[in-house]
Amino acid sequence: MSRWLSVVSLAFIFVGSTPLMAAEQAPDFSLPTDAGEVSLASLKGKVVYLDFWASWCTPCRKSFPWMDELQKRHKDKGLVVLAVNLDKKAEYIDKFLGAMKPSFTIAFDPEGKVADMYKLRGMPTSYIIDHKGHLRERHLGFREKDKQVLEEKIQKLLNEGGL
Amino acid sequence: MMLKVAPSVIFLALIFFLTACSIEPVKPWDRDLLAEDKMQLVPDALEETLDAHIYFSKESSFGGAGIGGGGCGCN
Amino acid sequence: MSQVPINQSTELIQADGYWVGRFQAMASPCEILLETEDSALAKRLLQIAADEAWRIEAKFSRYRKDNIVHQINTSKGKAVSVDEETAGLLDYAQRCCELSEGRFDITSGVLREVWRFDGSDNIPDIPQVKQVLARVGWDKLYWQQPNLQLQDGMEIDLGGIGKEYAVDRTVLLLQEALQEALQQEPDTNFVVNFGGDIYVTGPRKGDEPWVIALDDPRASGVLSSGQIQLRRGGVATSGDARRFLVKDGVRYSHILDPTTGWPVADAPHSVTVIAGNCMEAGMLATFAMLQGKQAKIFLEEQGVPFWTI
Amino acid sequence: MQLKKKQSIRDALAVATCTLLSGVSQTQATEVNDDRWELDTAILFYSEKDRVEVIAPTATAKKAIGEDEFITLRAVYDSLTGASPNGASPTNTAQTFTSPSGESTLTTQAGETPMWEFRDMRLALGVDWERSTSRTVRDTLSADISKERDYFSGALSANRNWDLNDRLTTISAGLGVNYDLISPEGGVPDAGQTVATAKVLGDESKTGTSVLFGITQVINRRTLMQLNYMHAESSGYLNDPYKILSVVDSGTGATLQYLYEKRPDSRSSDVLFWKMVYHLSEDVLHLSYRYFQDDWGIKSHTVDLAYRYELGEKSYLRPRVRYYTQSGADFYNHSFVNGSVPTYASADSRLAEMDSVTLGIKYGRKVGSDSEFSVRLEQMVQSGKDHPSDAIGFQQQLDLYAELEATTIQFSYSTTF
Repeated sequence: MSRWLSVVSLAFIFVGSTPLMAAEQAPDFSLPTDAGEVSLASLKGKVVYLDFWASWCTPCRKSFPWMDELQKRHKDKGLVVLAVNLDKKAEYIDKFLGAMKPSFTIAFDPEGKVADMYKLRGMPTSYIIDHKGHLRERHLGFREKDKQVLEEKIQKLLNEGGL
Repeated sequence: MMLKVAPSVIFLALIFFLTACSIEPVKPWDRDLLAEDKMQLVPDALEETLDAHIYFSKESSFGGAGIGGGGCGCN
Repeated sequence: MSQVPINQSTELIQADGYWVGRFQAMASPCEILLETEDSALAKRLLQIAADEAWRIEAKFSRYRKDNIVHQINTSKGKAVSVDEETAGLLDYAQRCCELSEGRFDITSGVLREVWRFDGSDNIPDIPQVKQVLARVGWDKLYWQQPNLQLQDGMEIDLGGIGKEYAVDRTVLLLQEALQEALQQEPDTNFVVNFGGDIYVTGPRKGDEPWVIALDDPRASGVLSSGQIQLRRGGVATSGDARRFLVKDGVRYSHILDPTTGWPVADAPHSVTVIAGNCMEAGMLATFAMLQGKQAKIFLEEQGVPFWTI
Repeated sequence: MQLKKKQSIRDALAVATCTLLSGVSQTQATEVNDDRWELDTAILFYSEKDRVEVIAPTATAKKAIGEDEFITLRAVYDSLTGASPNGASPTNTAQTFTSPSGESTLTTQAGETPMWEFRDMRLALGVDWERSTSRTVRDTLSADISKERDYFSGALSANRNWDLNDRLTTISAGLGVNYDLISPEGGVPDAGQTVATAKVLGDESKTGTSVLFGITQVINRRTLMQLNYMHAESSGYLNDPYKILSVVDSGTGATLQYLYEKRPDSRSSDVLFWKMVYHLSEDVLHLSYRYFQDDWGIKSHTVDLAYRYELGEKSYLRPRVRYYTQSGADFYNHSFVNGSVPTYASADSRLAEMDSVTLGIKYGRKVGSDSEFSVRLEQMVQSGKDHPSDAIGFQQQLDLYAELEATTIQFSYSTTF
């Protein structure tokens, strides 16, 4: 009558189609942040929302409050929001951030080396990387309706990592 | 009529396509300067509108920069 | 939820390495399990939990006459401006309605006017159901924060979300209080259990799972021996084996499909789901019930641990 | 619930639950859209030496009305006073004209350019609705009306921009139509007829259509270039009802009579427009060239060069030079010889061969975080053939093209609120 299924056996039921090949490893990098270097390799085991932004890009700015919420909401479940800034001059970033204290990590890539590695085609572009370090989603632009879609995809990967 | 236009057209086409040959793909993160207000094709739309109105009322030529805008009895 | 005045008393007892706090709310026995030596802390957390449960019961019970739900249900077609918390729940209810393609609907409560699940053979006739169904459906109301406008005769009932919401809210409050008390990320884990709707914040010391006996009086004995071993997550049950109708040998479950006004055919007696948190678990269990025969397939596809009766 | 959708329900629920429990509702979050107004205001003083004076306050307000959707409202009010040439040639005697409305007479001294004196005002209103239908397509719909005492103009236009090539190239296509109604006090005179005896007709109208194709290309990190082609057709009453012309004696050059001007009732124009914006280290250069030609025989070249020189963080200076040159319309002359007045004839100096030079300077300064103040001063000089070779008799001693000198002062203030 009743059934008791283990988490492990159920994890395989997830075969949600993703635009990126599930086997593609996210290129590793190491970038400076205000609190020292951060590398993608060090975030293995976490789901990473990797966002590329610049202070002069309007939709990037619009995504900031949302990324802040996202980080706060899913921190306990193992999400790391890593926003890579691509401004060439530090003064613009400071001006933009001002009094804002985002709850997520901001890394600096003024020469766009990591952006190049990830073959960005527009701004903002974000990638969702699963707990195994695989690139699972790429998303270009940021519009209001993207919020829910992105968050659901993130949630899905968080679920994959176990309850 | 096309023959009459020819010198100017050729001149413009030359400028455009010669520079077009030197197009460098600008990476998305290198478009900071292009994003500045002062780099817009029309940095001050109000001034552009007022100027278009003045010159329309004093000269025989009009248009080119864009479409739209109302007429007036000034010409 | 009960019409009986809320019994606002709590009791705290020490068990094997943890404290158990108990009180009564939302017509259910409620408890919190806290792994701490600090009895003052345990007492304080119990009070927070009980206060939150009582607050939510008072605010969203459809049996009271002094709350927002009553105000909405007696608005006679006029718009009602609601507070942010209610707005959040309405948004949530709207989303659940979308996700279930109209099968989960907080306006479906008025169907009870013709469906009385008392074990008898009182099956309503088709015109009766049709008449009531005219006052059912999220698509018939207007919702734009902060204004909710129902058509005259419509009602909402947050009972299908309330208890699970209370569990998850309580967990948040307790975590905050713990963080404040311990001045750091709390490594003290606990369990909130409001009448079988459960949230476990993390494993016991030594990475041991919490063992929760599912003492569900509704479950006709089968689950009473059931035990859940859980390290983290939410558990919720949907269903009630005692509420049904039987006529001409057909058993009508109490799960009504608001898109038809009739009981869902071949629904399980009860569905229990484990998910990320209690609301998620509760909603998945409810959605599964609404799937009728497809309940198990639905839950398998969702990739969550579950059991059905 | 269809089977395919089922897998995502759990994730969707988790997100909804998370949103609910974090206390920020979804509807609230969508309202975070910036709903402030961007306001641009300006007052323009335009003054021609011995001629027209214009004061034009103007305002434009833009606001987001949805995501990637904007509405812009525009208003210009013009107040005009002064005099403008009526088209008649100067002669060696005083000339007397009855004003178009027939209310007053005007006397022009010998050797002077005859003018009408007038006072008018104009109100122009416009609205733009701009919307992105996708990440790479942007549409703009515009409507404009303009009203003077004796003139009404209404225009509609639609424009679409496509971003291509990772947004390095934008192509645009636009279509515009307009309808103008000319209704001078006392009616429109019959074109080409003798001023003294011309029939007076009712209101007259003209219509126009224009299409534009453009390409904008990012050349490199510092350079942006645009090339547009526009074709415009107009038809109907294309005359200026107030412009007259002098019919002169073939021997002496003395004025024998005045006729109302008569232009063809259609006009077809082609325009090529090229613009470049170049970013130096801080400064920005704007350079444009326009070639215009129509089937009236007018060809023109316009070069406009502006250099924005940054004065530190907050302010800039922008000198500008504009050069314009046009050939005359086939049917233009300063005056026409008696007995050989062609079917189409006009002595409107704006249809004459001429050059125009504008020199200007603008100063702009940021005020606070999102406001800017600017002032610009420009001087325009228009000159044509004042002693044309076909001048007859004493006309050879007269100035047959009245030079125009105009000064523009504009104060602007932009802010967000």
